[in-house]
Amino acid sequence: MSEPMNRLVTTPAAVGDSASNVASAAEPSAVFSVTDLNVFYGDFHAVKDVGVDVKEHEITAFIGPSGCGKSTVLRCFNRMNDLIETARVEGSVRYHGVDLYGNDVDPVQVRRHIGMVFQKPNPFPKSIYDNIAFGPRIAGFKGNMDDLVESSLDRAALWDEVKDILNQSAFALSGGQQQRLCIARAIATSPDVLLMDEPASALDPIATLRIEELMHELKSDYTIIIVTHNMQQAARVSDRTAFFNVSLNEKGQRTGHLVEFDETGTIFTNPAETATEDYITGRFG
Amino acid sequence: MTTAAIDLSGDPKRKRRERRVRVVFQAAAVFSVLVSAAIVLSLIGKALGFLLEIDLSQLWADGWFPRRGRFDLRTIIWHTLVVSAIAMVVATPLGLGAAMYLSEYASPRSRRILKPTLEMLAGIPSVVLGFFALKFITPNVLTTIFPGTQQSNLLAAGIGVGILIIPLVASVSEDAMRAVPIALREASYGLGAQKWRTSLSVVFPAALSGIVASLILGLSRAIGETMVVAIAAGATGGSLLQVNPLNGGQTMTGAMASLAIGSDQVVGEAGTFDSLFFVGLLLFFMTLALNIASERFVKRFRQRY
Amino acid sequence: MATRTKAPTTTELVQAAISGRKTDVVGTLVALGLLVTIFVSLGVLVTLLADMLIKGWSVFAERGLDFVTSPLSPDPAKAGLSQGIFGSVMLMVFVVVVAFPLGVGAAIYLEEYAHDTRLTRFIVANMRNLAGVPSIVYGLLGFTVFVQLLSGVTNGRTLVSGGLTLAVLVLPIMMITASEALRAVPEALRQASFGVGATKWETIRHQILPVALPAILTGSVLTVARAFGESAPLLLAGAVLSNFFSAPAGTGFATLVTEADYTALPIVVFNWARQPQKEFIAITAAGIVVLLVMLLLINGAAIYIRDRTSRK
Amino acid sequence: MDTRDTGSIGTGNVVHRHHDETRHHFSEILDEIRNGMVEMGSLVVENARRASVALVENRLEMVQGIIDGDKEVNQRYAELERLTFETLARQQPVAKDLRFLVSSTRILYELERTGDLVVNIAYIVNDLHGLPASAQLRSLVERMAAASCDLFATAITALGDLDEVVGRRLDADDDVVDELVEAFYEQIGKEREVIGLEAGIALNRLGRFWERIGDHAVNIGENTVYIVTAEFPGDTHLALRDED
Repeated sequence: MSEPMNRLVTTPAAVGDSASNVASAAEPSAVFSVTDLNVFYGDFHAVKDVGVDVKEHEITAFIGPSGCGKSTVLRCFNRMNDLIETARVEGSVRYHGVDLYGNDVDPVQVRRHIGMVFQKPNPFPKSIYDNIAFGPRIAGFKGNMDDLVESSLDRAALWDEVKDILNQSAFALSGGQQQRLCIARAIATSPDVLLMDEPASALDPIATLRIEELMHELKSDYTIIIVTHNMQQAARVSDRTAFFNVSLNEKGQRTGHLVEFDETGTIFTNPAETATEDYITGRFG
Repeated sequence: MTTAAIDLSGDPKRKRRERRVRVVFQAAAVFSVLVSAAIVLSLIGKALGFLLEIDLSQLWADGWFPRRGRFDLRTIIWHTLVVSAIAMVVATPLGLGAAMYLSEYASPRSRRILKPTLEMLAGIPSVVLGFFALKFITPNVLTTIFPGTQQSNLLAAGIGVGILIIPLVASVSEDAMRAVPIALREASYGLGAQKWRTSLSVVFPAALSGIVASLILGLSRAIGETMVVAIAAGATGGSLLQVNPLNGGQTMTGAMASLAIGSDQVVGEAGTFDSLFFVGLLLFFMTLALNIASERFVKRFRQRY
Repeated sequence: MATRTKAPTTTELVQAAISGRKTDVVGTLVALGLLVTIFVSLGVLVTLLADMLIKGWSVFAERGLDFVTSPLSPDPAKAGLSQGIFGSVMLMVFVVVVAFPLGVGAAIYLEEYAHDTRLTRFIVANMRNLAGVPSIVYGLLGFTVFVQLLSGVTNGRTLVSGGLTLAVLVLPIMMITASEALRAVPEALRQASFGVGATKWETIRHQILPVALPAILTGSVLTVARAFGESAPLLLAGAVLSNFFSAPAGTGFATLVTEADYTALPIVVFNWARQPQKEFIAITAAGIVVLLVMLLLINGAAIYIRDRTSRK
Repeated sequence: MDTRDTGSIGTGNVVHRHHDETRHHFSEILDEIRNGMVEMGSLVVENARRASVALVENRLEMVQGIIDGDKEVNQRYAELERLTFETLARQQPVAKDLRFLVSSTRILYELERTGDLVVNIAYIVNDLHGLPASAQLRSLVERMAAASCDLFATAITALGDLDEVVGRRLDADDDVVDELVEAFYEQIGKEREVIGLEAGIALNRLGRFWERIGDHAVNIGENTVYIVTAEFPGDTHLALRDED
């Protein structure tokens, strides 16, 4: 297995390195610390006063009805919202204590450390190999690319299925395989965090379960945040769940806010808020 | 109580009207097909007549002088290729650059202004560009750079044709680039790629078959473009094979136009006027092949997304 | 990696890794390069328009409306556009009357009635290819079929021949435009209409056409604009290629259309452009300005129609 | 753990190295619950055996240890019940997995009640200050307790292996316990004069407790059969769910 090229944060696998070990002991255990997050699209107040802490090596799930801002919040974690011209983010999103929206922070660099997997599998129209190699290449990876491709595919539980067809188009794969390819592609740049925006919503149930299994395996190496409209999925995979809801503001616009954030077992067996219970029991609205 | 039997046979009047309407539309479709058959037949008949009339060795004669019975295909095909190549050299970078700017860089607002303006270029009739090439590009641009430029020359015609096909190349390849799913761009940004990298390494290759289609289509248009070459390249009777694009020369369409202009007073050897149909048929098949090729590329692109 | 003695904190490591908004030189260059390409294209357009206005300005200044209302003449000081404008307008009437119903009808048949058989696919592919055939080839068709073969009907080199030639030229484009407009109508609308018991024609008339009409009309007007600027096929389809012709005074309208010689605006421009005398440069440019203004009007009409019909 | 169970609970067969299976995380949770129940059952059996020794050998000093031992059982009960409910809420189990989890809540109840019965037996040891000296009575108590404990241990084994055959057999095996209890009641009647009313009542309750432990074992067996086959043997489970 090749050396991770730009990993910053120690994982259990790398505990031998004393330097960052000592360092992390003094750090807060939260990978992300979000306070008073407000997101606007032009005049539209999309997300209001969100505060969450995301812990290392946990799977944190964001659930809630459509329009509740869960994806918007997720996209603040790697500054994908920057790509929308009218978007404006207020409040602080701290990543290992560093303000992601600080003045000298380069969003391109941020995204190299915080990987993302999207709703629909979106492989590049290139070979399987080149899909994985794209990220490392643009980041100037100098090591053995073959090894990196193999280890990334292996970690995404795809190596055995594709090792003989690495030069074929990624479109030859099934939807579930494509999504695992996208996960492998995200892993290949050695991120610390994986953001997953409804990663299984375009997949059939069995492929969905395989992705969920994969997430369980990946969480020993990565911190994972998943947005899902499927609360059963959140129930199955996550350690902590944040429930977002929509409310109408004074202008009659739909604004998302955080209702409850707790351990997933608590959220799904004994939620503190009535709104949460109504949502997860399907008595919403 | 019993239910009365339900009549499901339908209103006969309504049924007759349906049939009539269908026949009308069918007739329109059939007529359209007949037109295409008419084109091919009218070409083939006279083209064959031309081949029977002339001494076939004259197709490889010295120069294109139809009134003297010399029909050297190499001359006009070569000149056509020269003009088309120049046109592509002009249109490819400008068209693709404009397409990528509009698709990837322009804000919605500037796109709303730039795109229709570019389309205006597409609306300029080719006679206008021919005149522009003859009376502006040649005297004001080319003679300044290359003092030996003839008044009618292939280079000016090629540039004029190139300008004419910029909007076509731009609009087809912009469609192809815009059809690349946003998801692919997001995937690229999500991996930490910059905008330029995303545009060049992800969007461009993903849209490649559509871009190739746009270039083939542009080439097809360039080969078939008549008025610009007729005005700016020197469509005055005959011509010898010409290697220097700064000199005038006869292209396939230019040759056709010049025969057409003289159509009521064409005199000369046998087949002089009918050579028009032979060249037309040749042109028809060349552009047909290119259009089919372009269609293939578009189809490949469509299947993907 | 950090040394054992002075270990940087994770926060410091992260800070160092994600900061540094280096100005992206390559990115700026790429963006600039692309911007240049688009402005070169637009610059050509501006140059062209300016050149025409400059060259043709004296004609408008000296002759005014006389330039538009005078007939052709070998004398550039007297030559005018009236016959060209009349010819072009009449040609467009032919295009609209012949190509519009045929093209839209064929599109309706192919999109709504015909099953997806090999034959219909062949027809559609055919039409697409015909749309790409160089326009001068249509001139050959016009010459063979309308000027020669059907001269009993068209009287040879008349507006009828020219109009039919242009109509045939735009027919495939009309059809493709209409097909695309029909295909853009959501399938759900058809199913909803059939679902409440409407027949095919009722569905087309009441559900599909109203939705597709703005796009069909806009596309058709733009197609007409294209035909308006077309000159290559008219070279063969009988337009007069000299700088002088006239019909006897008092010739009736019907005779003008069906029997008399004709020309068209782009043909007039072409004829003038070929003249070696310097005096013709100005009237050619002025003629081009008139041609472009008329094209602008037609395109404006397309925008007007689109706005009006889609507002409903 | 490097080996991963395939599929759902109980199949027990091995073991794909990689990712040929889905939901092994879920399978791991199910295994955790099953193993937890087996361990909890083993604790109960051990405690019951200890109670039997305390009874027969008149070891009053063992009573407190038995009472304390049940605390561990109760704690396991609370943990496993919470885990079972959470799993039901989070994993959307279906088919065999659903039967297993629903049955688990019942089995956990049986285990917990059995643990309580063992504690009750320990209190009776205290109350009686040892058994009356009758060798016959003593021997019956010993055999009755042993049969009951064996039956319960078998039930736990059946559950651990999800062994339908063993689970089905428990009902018949319970007849041995019932016969011994019957004989015990008869012997109490014969020796009523010697024992006295108060001790007689205590001994009666003792018999009933061992009998109930046997019944719980049978219920566990039937639930095991239900998990595997989706049917209760002999359609008897409703009749068996009467009060202690």
